[in-house]
Amino acid sequence: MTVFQIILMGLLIICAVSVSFSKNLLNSVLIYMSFSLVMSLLWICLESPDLAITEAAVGAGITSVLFFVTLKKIHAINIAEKSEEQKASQCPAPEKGGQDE
Amino acid sequence: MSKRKPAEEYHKTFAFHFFSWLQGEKDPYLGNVEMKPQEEYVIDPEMQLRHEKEHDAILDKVYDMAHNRELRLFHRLYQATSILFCLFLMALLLVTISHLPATGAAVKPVNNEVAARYIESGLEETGAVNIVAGMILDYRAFDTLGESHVLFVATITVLIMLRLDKNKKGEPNPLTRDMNPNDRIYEPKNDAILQLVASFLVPIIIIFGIYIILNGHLGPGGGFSGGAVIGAGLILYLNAFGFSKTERFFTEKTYKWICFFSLSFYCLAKSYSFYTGANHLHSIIPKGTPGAILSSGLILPLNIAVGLVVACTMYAFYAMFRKGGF
Amino acid sequence: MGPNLWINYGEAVAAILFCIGFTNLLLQTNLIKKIIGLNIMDSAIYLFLAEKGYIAGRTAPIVTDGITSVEAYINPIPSGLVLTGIVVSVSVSALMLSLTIRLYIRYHSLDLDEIAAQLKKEGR
Amino acid sequence: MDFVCNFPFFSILISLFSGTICSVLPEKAAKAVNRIVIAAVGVMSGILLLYLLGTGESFVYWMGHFPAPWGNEIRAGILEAGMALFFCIIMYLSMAGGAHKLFDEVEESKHNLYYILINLLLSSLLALVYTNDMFTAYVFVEINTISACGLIMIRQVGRTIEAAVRYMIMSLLGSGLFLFGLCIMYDLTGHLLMSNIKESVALLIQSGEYQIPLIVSVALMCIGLCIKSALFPFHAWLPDAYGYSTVSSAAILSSLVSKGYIFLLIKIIYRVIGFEIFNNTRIIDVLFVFGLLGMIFGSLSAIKENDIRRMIAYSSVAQIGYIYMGFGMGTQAGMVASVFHILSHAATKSLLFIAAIGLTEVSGGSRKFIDLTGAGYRNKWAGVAFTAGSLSMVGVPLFSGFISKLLFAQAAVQVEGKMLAALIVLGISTVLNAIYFMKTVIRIYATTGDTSYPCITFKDMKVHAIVLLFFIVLNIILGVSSQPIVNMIEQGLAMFA
Amino acid sequence: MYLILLPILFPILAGLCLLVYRKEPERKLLTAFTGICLVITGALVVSALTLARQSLTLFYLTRTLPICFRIDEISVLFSLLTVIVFICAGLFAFVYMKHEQKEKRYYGFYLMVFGVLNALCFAGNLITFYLFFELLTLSSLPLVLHTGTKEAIMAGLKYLFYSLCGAYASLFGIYFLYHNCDTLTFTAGGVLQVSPASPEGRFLLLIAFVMILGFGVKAGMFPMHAWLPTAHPAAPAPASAALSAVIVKAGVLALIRVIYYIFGADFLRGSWVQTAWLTLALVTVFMGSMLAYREPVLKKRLAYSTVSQLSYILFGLAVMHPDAFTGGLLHVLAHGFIKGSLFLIAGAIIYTTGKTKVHELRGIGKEMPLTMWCYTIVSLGLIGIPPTGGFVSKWYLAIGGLAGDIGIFRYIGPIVLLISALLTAGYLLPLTIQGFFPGADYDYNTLQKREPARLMTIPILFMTILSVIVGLFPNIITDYLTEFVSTLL
Repeated sequence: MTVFQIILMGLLIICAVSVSFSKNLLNSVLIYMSFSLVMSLLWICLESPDLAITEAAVGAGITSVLFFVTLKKIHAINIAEKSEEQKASQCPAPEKGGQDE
Repeated sequence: MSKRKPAEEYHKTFAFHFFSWLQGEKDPYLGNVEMKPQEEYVIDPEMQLRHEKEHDAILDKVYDMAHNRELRLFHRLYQATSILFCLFLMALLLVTISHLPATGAAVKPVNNEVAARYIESGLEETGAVNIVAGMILDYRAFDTLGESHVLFVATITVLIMLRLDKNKKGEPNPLTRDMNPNDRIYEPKNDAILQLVASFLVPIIIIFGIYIILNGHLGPGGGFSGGAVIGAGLILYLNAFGFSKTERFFTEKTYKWICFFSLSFYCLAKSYSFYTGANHLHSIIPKGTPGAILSSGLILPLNIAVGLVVACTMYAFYAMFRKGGF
Repeated sequence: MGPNLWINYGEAVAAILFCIGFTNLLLQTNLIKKIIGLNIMDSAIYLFLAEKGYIAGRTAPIVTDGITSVEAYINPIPSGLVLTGIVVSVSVSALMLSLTIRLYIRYHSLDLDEIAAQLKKEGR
Repeated sequence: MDFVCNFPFFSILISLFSGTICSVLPEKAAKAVNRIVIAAVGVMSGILLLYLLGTGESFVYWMGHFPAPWGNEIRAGILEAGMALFFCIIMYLSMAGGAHKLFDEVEESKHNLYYILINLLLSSLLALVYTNDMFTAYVFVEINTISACGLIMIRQVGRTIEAAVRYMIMSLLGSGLFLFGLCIMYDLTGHLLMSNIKESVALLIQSGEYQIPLIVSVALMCIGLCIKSALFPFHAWLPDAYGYSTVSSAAILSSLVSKGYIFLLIKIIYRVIGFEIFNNTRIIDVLFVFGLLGMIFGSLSAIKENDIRRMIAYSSVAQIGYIYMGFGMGTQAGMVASVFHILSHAATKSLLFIAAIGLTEVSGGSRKFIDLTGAGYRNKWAGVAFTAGSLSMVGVPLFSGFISKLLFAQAAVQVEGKMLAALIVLGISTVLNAIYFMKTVIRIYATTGDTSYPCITFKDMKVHAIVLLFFIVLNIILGVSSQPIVNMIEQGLAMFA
Repeated sequence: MYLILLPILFPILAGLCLLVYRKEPERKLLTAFTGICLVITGALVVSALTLARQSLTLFYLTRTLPICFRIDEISVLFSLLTVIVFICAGLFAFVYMKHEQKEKRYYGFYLMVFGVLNALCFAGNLITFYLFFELLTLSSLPLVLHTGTKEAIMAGLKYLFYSLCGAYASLFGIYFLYHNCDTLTFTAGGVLQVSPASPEGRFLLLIAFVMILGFGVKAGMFPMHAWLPTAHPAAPAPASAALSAVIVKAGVLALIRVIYYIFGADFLRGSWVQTAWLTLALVTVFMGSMLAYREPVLKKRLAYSTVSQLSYILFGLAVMHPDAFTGGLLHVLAHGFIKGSLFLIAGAIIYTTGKTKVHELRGIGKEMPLTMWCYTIVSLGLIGIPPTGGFVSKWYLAIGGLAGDIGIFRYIGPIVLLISALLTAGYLLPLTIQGFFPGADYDYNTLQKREPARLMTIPILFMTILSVIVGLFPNIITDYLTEFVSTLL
């Protein structure tokens, strides 16, 4: 049983370290999701099933969903902004045309 | 006596400064306080404009992180000191852990008469088969009361931050007008695969969640985990079928009233048991036969209340993050 | 150095995770990474606390077939406390994420120092 | 176990429950509920205080059917009841003082959310004051942090959100360290109840085992609470948080929220570790040195400040430095001086914040000193209140500031090693205080001649003026009849252990 | 029994209700009200001095620190001086303030300063004294700031910071005194039981020196005198008369109270503190006169002369010999009247001719003969010519200096006093000579008699006569002083 725990804890440390060095935000959120899954496995090895269910449902489930929604929202704002810039860059062109005539 | 020095050279000597200070004429702190009347300060617009431009230029130079030498140095210094502080903290913690009692050992200060009583008389005092559930909802109920209020405060703050309200005159709040209210533009319309899977998975998830809540006092799980599972089910349903479908049965009013009723029930039930406990009155809540669903006094209704609150909160979080409304 | 560092390997890993989370929270400039660091730090503390209650060779504190002797079960208190802690860390990370969204909408950047620079420039 | 003993439980429960109720009430009703709850809790704590002064010893109240180490319990003594009463008075006055500004600062529909946060902040403060269990203290510290962060960001201006983020990061670091220290303490003693921990700590000290983990756990708890109450090296978040939030939240934050954590630290010193044991750990000197540094650098950065509210925020960093210097002296008199300074700083700081808002209202809403010249004439009440507040901060006799400086000095003179350092730094920081407060007072009473800004008379801000009057009277009462209060504090601390 | 409180509370309340009063009442009503209040307060002070003998404890600030008032010989002397100077300066101000605006604010704070000064004289212990010492600084600040111009505010700020730093230095000392001696009430001969030789005593000697420097700021001693020359010209003339005649004397009263009533004279006798104090006093005497000698502006010149004359008194206190002590106290009275009338005369000159520099005042004696005659008599008094009060006090100072056991200062002291007396003549008399004998090229036809208003000349005349009476019949005061001085030394 302890060998299994040691493996899980090694996984935990790898996940934690890789989160801080990963460049892409999506990757770090995914790694964090796996971190909390491994954590709920660890709770089971430590003989506390209550914690396992709660960590799985609340930690892995809800927190990761909130992270994904935040990233989506930020991504959405980026796209909206780029589309506005394109609209802004297109519309002055016709005005210049107007002045030439 | 000494050769007369020219005036401006004399002004630089220490003696001049000392005597003018002595005279009370020139003050080291306030500069010279001579008696000339203050002439009127006239502001001409052109000079002011130049000031503005210079000011912005200086500001840009001062605050751009990349080239400013002191800021970069300060930044690197800050990083170095915090890394050192963290390493020192880690070393300190590891040393303390090496002195702590061994984990897994049966005889250590943690396993004292407090834990013994929970295990031995936990069943007949609280009626809950799951001793942990009995402990958090009966022995140390005040913590869990505080706990659900932590969740409630977090919901309030998220509502403050993300809820887009139309004030009385109808136009949105000037501060948050740049948050576009409807996110539906960026997501694929009724994605067929997701809807099929959701129509199959959502009922199972919700039944599983209800099972966890109801068996909170019998097996592992309880209000929090069951509520989170149901919340996850609702979020999956929302993702698959969009806000129009969920608004049929889950609007802001239902959220508000569910939270209100379950939290106030939770508060009143627990304060009843605190009051009767503190004044040594006999509380009329039956313990029921251990192992049956309707056993262990207040724990089942409390679990249901907490489950409802957590489910609505998780759904509200997702809806707020997604659309700033329900 | 005390005798049982290798026996308490669980708590040692928890301490290492705590420091990793602490460093992330302090040093990362990206707000999302800071929040992840915060969650790692909290999980590490709860692991540390749960390790206290674990007693080798005993099962979870659920009285299935009427045995209520102390030697059968592990110590229930830490798991009760960690249950409370997990919900605290969820609510705190939800709050921080909502703050991040509002900051991004207003300043279009997730980097706290950049936001501070914009604030200073706008403030003067 | 007569009826009065239920009052601590009732006050916590009412404020918690009113938080839930306000979520469904319309805005006007929520405001009424908020005011009624604060007044009721204040009256209850007053009656409890009188009852305790009568009996003269603290009592324990079970939260649930089970005795102490198994179930939770709260413990009420003279010091706790007095603190609760004082917190309610300050909160009521701050809410009334900032009410008229609430409309243009907070969105219409989010007012009842604001009142929910105030109610839950009050309940967490009361729980921090009364609780006798460490983990309950941690849970209510979390409620305190989140609702304080809510109070900062309710104004939803770019600056307040950034200030809220910084505040949350620092506070979460603090509570993380606090929880870690708590876990180590639990591991060593096996108890979460304060009095049981104290017995087992005493046993550990005699038997001499687990010495290093004990000191490390106490150190972690102290550092955690110092970070949360903005002691000197960790005060970076404070000026933004207090400077830009709404009026009443700035007053409440600066005077009550950081005091809740300091009161928890006093409990840890007295009830968890024991006063003598805490004295001969080296932590006392670290707190003393950080207190002294805070006093000087807080005032120095306040002098450099150009925005009046940020200046007051920096001056509260200096005042928190005073309190920690009191802890650092390690004598009973030092602790009494710190507790008295908690009361006098709370009264003066919220007076200064509300008066500062009165002044900025009259000078076109800008907070820069240049626009504030002559504001004292335009808004007479705010001018007089600000002068009274700054005189009290400077330590002019007849105000509460002088008494707390006198108590600090009396305590410092009895401690051999730290006497000179404490007194010299006390003098320097008082003079620095004098510089930037007197500069402001002379600034608001300087005549500029241009009357472009409107004058406010008593009629159009009646409530604001009455609140300022109450604060000045409270300050003078603390200053003139300080002796009964000091006796009460000594009696409270005696029965506190 | 509450009679002692009346002269304190009445002026402060009158001043407050003047300040709070909404609109600016017209001049006649305002001056009448202030005049009546001044006279009533004077009567109350005199009645308190004669009737109220036993001490009154108002309330207890902390367990062992009461706020209590008590009248003894020193407070009689100082409160009499305060009453006379404040009533004369008040009368003078009624005319002078026509040129200034915001008179209501001036009279309000003027009355409050009067009340605070009475409280200072009647204070029974060190904490009450420090309380009103601090309030004196704060309430006299608006008098300096009155004109509201840029340099008035700068002078006010400078005055405030010098006084606050001095007050905190003395507060620093009070902390230690409060710890060492059981009660801080003023008892003749000192309260301290510690012997100067013990380590504790050596530390307390340093504390005594810090307190001397702290209170010395108010008394214009050498290193901290810089605020006086800037504060006086910025303040309106009657305010600077009150400032230099009485408010600066608060520093002297403080030093007497601390050295003779708390530490006790024999604690400091012969110690390094006494020698340091003597050197500082003598340096200020000499330096004050030298600077006054070269000063063109009349009011600044008088300010420098205040600095040097005050150090005469401090020298008298530092010698710690009965004669020198009586000389010092006599000089307090004499200097109060003389400097008060000098500043009022300067105010009259500025009010009528508007000139502030000395070299502009050629032939002033012809234009304002009565005022300039008073000026001449009074400056003779300050120089120390026999019939006037200055001579008697300087005489006692010189004898005390010679008789005191202060090593080589027995000779340096009197010599420096003599030189400074000559310098005083050097900076006061040229105005008289220039005024009465303007020299040949002065055209007499453009001359017109510009005697200032009746209400201005009466206070000046009254104070001049008083300074002469103090010189002619000194033994009334000297026997009164000598019989209680023996208890102090």
